[in-house]
Amino acid sequence: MKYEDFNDNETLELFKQTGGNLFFTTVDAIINWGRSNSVWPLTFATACCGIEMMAAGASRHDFARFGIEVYRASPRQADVIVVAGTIVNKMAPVLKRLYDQMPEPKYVIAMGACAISGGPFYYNSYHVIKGVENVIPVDVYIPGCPPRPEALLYGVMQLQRKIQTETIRNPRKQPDTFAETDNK
Amino acid sequence: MHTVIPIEYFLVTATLMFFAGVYGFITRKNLITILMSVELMLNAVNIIFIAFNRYLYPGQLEGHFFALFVIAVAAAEAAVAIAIIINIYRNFQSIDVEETDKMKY
Amino acid sequence: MAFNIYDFTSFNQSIDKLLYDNLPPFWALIIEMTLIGVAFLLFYALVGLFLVYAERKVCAFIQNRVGPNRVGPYGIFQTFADFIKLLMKEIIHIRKADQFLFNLAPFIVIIASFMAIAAIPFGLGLHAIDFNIGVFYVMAVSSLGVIGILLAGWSSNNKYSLIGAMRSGAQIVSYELSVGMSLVTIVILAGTMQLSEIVEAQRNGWFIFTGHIPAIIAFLIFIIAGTAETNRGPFDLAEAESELTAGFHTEYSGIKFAFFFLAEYMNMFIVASIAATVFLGGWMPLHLGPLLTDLLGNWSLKFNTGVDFIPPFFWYMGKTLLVIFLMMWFKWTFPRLRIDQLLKLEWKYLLPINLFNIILMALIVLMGWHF
Amino acid sequence: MEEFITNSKGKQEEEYIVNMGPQHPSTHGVLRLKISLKGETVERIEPHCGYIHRGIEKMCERLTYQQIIHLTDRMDYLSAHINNEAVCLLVEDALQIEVPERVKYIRTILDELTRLASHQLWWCAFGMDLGALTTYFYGLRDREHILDIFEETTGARLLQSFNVPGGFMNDIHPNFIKRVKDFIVYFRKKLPEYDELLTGNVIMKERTNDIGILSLEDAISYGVTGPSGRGSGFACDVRKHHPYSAYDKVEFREVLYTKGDSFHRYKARVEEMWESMKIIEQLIDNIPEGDYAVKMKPIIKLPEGEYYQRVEAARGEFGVYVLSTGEKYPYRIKFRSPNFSNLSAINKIAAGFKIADLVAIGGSLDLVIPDIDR
Amino acid sequence: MNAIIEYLKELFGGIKTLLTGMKVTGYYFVHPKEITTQQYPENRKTLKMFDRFKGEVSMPHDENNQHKCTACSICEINCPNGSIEVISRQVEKEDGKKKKELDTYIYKLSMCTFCGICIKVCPQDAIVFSQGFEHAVYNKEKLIKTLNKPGSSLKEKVKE
Amino acid sequence: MDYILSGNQIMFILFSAMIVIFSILTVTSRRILRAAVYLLLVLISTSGLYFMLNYQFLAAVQLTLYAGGIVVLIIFSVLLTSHIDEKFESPALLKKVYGAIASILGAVLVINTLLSYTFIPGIEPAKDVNMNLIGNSLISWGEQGYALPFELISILLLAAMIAAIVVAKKVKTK
Amino acid sequence: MNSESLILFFIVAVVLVGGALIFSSLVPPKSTNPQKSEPYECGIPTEGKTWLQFNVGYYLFAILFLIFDVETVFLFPWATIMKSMGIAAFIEIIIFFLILGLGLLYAWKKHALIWE
Amino acid sequence: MNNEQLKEKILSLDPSLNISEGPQYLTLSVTPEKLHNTALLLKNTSELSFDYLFCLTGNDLADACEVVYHLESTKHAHAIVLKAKTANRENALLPTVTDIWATADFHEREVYDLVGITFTNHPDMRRIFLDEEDWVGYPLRKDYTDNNIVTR
Ligand code: SF4
Ligand code: SF4
Ligand code: SF4
Repeated sequence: MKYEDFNDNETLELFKQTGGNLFFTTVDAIINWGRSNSVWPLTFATACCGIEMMAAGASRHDFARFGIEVYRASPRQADVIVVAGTIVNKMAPVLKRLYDQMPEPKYVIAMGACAISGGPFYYNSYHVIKGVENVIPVDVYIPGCPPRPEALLYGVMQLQRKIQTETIRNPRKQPDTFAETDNK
Repeated sequence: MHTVIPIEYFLVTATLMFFAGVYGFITRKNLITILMSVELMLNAVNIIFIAFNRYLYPGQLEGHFFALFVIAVAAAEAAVAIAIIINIYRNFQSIDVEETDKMKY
Repeated sequence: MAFNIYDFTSFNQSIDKLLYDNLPPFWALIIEMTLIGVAFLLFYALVGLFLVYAERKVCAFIQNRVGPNRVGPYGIFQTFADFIKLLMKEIIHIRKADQFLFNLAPFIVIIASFMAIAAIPFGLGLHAIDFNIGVFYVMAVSSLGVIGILLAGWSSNNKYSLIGAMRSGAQIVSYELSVGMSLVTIVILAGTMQLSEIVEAQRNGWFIFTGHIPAIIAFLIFIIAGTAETNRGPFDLAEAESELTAGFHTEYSGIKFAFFFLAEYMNMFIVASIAATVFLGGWMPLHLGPLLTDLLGNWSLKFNTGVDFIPPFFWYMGKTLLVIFLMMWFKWTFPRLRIDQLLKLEWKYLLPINLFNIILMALIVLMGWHF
Repeated sequence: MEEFITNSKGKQEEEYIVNMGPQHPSTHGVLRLKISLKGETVERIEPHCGYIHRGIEKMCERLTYQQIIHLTDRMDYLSAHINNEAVCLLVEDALQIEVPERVKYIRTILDELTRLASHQLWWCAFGMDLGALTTYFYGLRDREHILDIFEETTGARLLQSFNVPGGFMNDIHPNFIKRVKDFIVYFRKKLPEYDELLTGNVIMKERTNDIGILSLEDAISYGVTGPSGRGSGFACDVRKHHPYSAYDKVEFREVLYTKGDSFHRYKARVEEMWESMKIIEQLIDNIPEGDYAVKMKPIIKLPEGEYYQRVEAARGEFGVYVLSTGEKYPYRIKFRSPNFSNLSAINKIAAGFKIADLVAIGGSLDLVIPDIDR
Repeated sequence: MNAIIEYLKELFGGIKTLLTGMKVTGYYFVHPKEITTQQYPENRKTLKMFDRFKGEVSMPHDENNQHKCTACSICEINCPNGSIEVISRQVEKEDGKKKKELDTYIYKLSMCTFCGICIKVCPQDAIVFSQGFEHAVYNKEKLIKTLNKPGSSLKEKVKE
Repeated sequence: MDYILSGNQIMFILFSAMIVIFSILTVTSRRILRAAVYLLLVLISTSGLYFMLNYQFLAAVQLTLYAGGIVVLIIFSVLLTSHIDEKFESPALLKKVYGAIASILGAVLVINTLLSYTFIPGIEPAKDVNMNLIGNSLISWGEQGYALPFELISILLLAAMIAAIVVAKKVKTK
Repeated sequence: MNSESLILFFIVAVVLVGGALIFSSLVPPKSTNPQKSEPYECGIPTEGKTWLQFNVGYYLFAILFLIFDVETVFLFPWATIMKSMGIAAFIEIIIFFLILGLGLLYAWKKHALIWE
Repeated sequence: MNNEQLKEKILSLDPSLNISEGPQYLTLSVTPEKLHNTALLLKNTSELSFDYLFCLTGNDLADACEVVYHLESTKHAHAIVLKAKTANRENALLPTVTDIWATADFHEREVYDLVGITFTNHPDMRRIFLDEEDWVGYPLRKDYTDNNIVTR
């Protein structure tokens, strides 16, 4: 897909930094190539969005084309946590722990309205976390309820673009919106 | 280019190994570790068999076969020993020699 | 055949000569060995990466999808990307884990499979070591891998790992018997354990044909037991995802996990190459037997000379990949066995059948009923 | 909870406790099962729910009946359409509105399609639980065809929110009938493959036969409904016993098995797929012409009183209880979710079996966690 | 003897079922035509959603940059989870009457559940579902959209 | 002696060093599983020695049975009986001293004797220990034949198996 | 070149595997937090000991394995000469098998082969 | 049995019961003290045999709490609603029916969790959804407030 076809290029430009010397940029390019083409997700699905995540892995849409079909059940081996579904108060510490137990570099995709903002449960619900970025930092937001599998694939491509802006010397750029909260 | 290594070297190695086994046998309290010490001693003996066979009677195979059967016997011994150890463990929740001494039925 | 263009023996000897002529023997040896070692390691890594890729593609096709296709043409660089990523991934140190054993475990697993590969003949004269106990050596060395798994499970101080390790321990040791015994069956027929001689003995017919019934039974048992020994589906209880998350390597991250991953595929490769060598004639081309020659006459002769021009290495690889494909096919078709079924299969079916099969083979050899 | 049990020798013996979930591939969501193990045998299972408790019932007290529908979707998202229908039927009943025949027919067809899609997904998930990874792809492959039908008509694949009190949001798409027919033809070809791949497989049989037996009495007492209950011989099909929509106009068999083990629960579901296809075939050619909805007042107020509506969702009996005070919001709404009751039996079923069996049992119960937690 | 026959029967029966399974998977392996994968980013040109597909709520504007929304807020009231915020302003008409007019129509894509109620209840049919689904962004702020274009105005001859 | 060691010598030094170091570690390590792993390394090095002496079959047997069999069994039983956090308390000083004295004394004595004795290397041509030879000896009777022990082994194994099953199955703690 | 090459293989493997490990523990980014080094258990803090309760099945199979392993080891030399030795070897192995078959039968009858 | 016969039958068993007819089901209201006995009666009388409790709802009425049991008989295919009101709202107590219908176990825990009715003799009276340790209040009560809630 071409650069112009993506949305939110403005934020991407923010991620990009002026490269260092030639050696490092080449090394970076290789590493980023590896990382971006092999983002293994954690099997983590809480609700309806998880079903669409499953559908994205199935024959019709085939997640595997991007090399990300290797769902790992253990956070130790996963690269990305796709938060597919609602996160509630009781689940938040668990999610945080899972995220904490992942090795660096790690990424988070917030899939679906619930993960982004609480979605249908934003108002009047006493138990729903209003957006996972209150718990863990999010790299890519995919709106939808649930997002179609293609939307998820698109989100993954966005993540790949983001990974490609990394450098080894300054590996992680948190989104500004991230704020550490106490899981409550 | 195959320098011959004097037989004594083998024997010394085996001796050290053997007495390491003896030390373990004396000092250890855990049954499994005692078994391990025994295996060490058996193994040391095997080395000596082999070394003698190779150096002193290269035309014969006695040492070789002896070692072979020792290994087989060691395996059988280990199997039964472990069975007993586990059984002890199941009854006493411990495989410490001293503790098992105390805990008679 | 008087002269074989694909004979690597002379090639090896010339390198040997070159080195020994120009260097003191000790250094020549060291250099030679290091060369071989590094070459094998490269081969090992490449085969591993290729197998991972192949597995993904095979399962994709079985499952009506295309599989990785965006990294390089047809996605062939996919596993390289994975490798780079895993290499650049943080290694997590588990507190309360036994660090020494935790780090040792992947070594044991990798080394066991790496040492085994040294004895495998890839072609005429293309092997690092040719023991007169070849088959047995491979079995012996690969039997060490299980220790790595047990250590990994125990030392990571995790419940799932421990259960996974215990399971795969029981499984691997059990199936090792079947592997050994089905090899014994063929050794009876071959009368030797040296892998090169075994291959040579199949010049006029692969053992699976010459040994007919018992050989075929042995082959099947070997494949089943080999699959089980490598912890692959349907015998992947150790890492049974739906029960134990990731089994014994739950706590391993980054490159350490990659080693387990790689070792699994390499073990598969070893099993497949042993199967190819022992049952399917190693690097020997497929020749039509006398029966068919009578039937087809001239054509079969032409066929026989024709296939001789395919390099032995390709024959060997082709057969190995065939067996590997078979194992992948198993994995992607069958549900996983439960631990008691698994052990029942081994102890109540495979082992007795195997013992019986050995007698049968001995009888056939005794009576000269083999081809 | 007591962490220690005392063994016969009077020694303190620690129970070996393993958590399965919340993040675990085989609980199909965020259910947490706390398992006490002895060896590898499950001694006791303590389900811990609430990891996705979203408080839907409370939220519904601040929503109008039209708005509630979009939340019912999100409980058992695999039978979203059926859940919607329950609320709609309740409102229509309470207001005594007779919906057009066309609506009834289409609702029934969509119900059965939903059921098919849900069972397909269950099938692939069940296969995955057992370790047969390919089932996952075959099941979802076929499911995509149903999702296409849904998407064309309702605009969404999973959570359609297509029902409104009195009918539908839209009329069916002109292609609908043809697509459904094509699908039935297609799926009649593919369903036998499911049997070949999994049902007949000796490993699968060994792993499910006589595993996790739920007796008929227990099934009734625990209220285990749906195919899970029918695997134990509990005749609980709401479609048969309390027909709604167009179910009284179709011939179908209530699939009943007797043994109540995992295999029979499995068989009940697979059989139900055949029955669903039969139902659709009977209806698809006879959809009457007419309106796709009756006109409703923009603000729906239920008369004071209590209402209850039962429907047969893909996993069992789904019930809606409404206590209305005559406002436009319900005073209290309670969803009787099939999974909640089905889960309650898990300790009864699975205790005494192996961990691996627990996975098979969980798979055969086909739990959808957000439906449990609501 | 019976036991042995039983044993063999079990063995071969089991093997047969296994082969049946392998037949199915083997069939698909050698029939790449059965592959149903749609290669998403590559097929973007040809990929067409169903016409009822609920991608996002959008407000069509005509060539004069005019929309049909009268800022009546019915959609806002009916939206079950408050994804819509209609901000209106009072403007003075030529005839001196004060009239409500749409100022900003805020649509929170990050919260919308695509239930379609807003579109159904809108008396003016001012909003529709559009087909786009490629919404993934890095920054959550980008998901809060203003649907009326800058400088747009109410279309004349709306049905009152 | 040449400065460059021959391959043989390097191997010997390596293996024997490993044997000695790891045997001592085996009996002194305070973590049981580590002790088992050290034992494994000892056994592997021993098999290396056999390889070096060209007793390849024996070396492989050592690997299969000792390293791959007995050690696996030991590890199994360790896994079943002890916990990862468990460490032995180091043995009582007295015991340690006794043990050390006894073994060091013994070792010195034996080594002393060994070194003072001159071994006369055999002069017969070394047999090439190949499988045929081993096989032949294993099933032939009489001189150089080991058929009897071969069969006896089977009886021993039978006995061991029955013993193991009886012992393991006997007591069922209720 | 046999035995020496073995040890070199060994060394090459150790060096390269170790090298990769060292590289990978130095270069990639790191982060620390208190949760990270805790054991993973589906996102719930572990309770109790991480130590499996005793299961007779495992070691019983291990013991049986060891005994049959010895048998396999002795089968190999026999198998190599079976072809050349003929009937004598055959008879001997029949006896060998009968004795061991007895053992297997015993185990079978004692239900030692059943997993519990 | 239809509702008429059902009513007669139940009254013949225990004339003191209070039965009213709702639009769908007969409604049987009992006091907390009588709840357990009535439930046993309904389950064990062979003509009634209400063996299937298909719904159990806890309601927070303004002055008291109420539990609604929806019962059905799988044998006779008739259904009935059983209702029990607690004495007060602050200390809402009801006897459990877990021993009669096993499904009540979870349902009663849910009611306890969300509405705050304690069931006496229940084998395992803990919160089922919300955090056992640190959740205060019963969300389905009408006066429940929580600063987590964003109201519209
Ligand atoms: S965003 Fe929608 S589809 Fe996704 S989990 Fe939430 S409610 Fe379900
Ligand atoms: S589609 Fe539904 S949720 Fe989305 S804005 Fe419209 S009414 Fe609100
Ligand atoms: S979009 Fe329609 S309903 Fe909403 S404010 Fe505008 S005119 Fe009113």
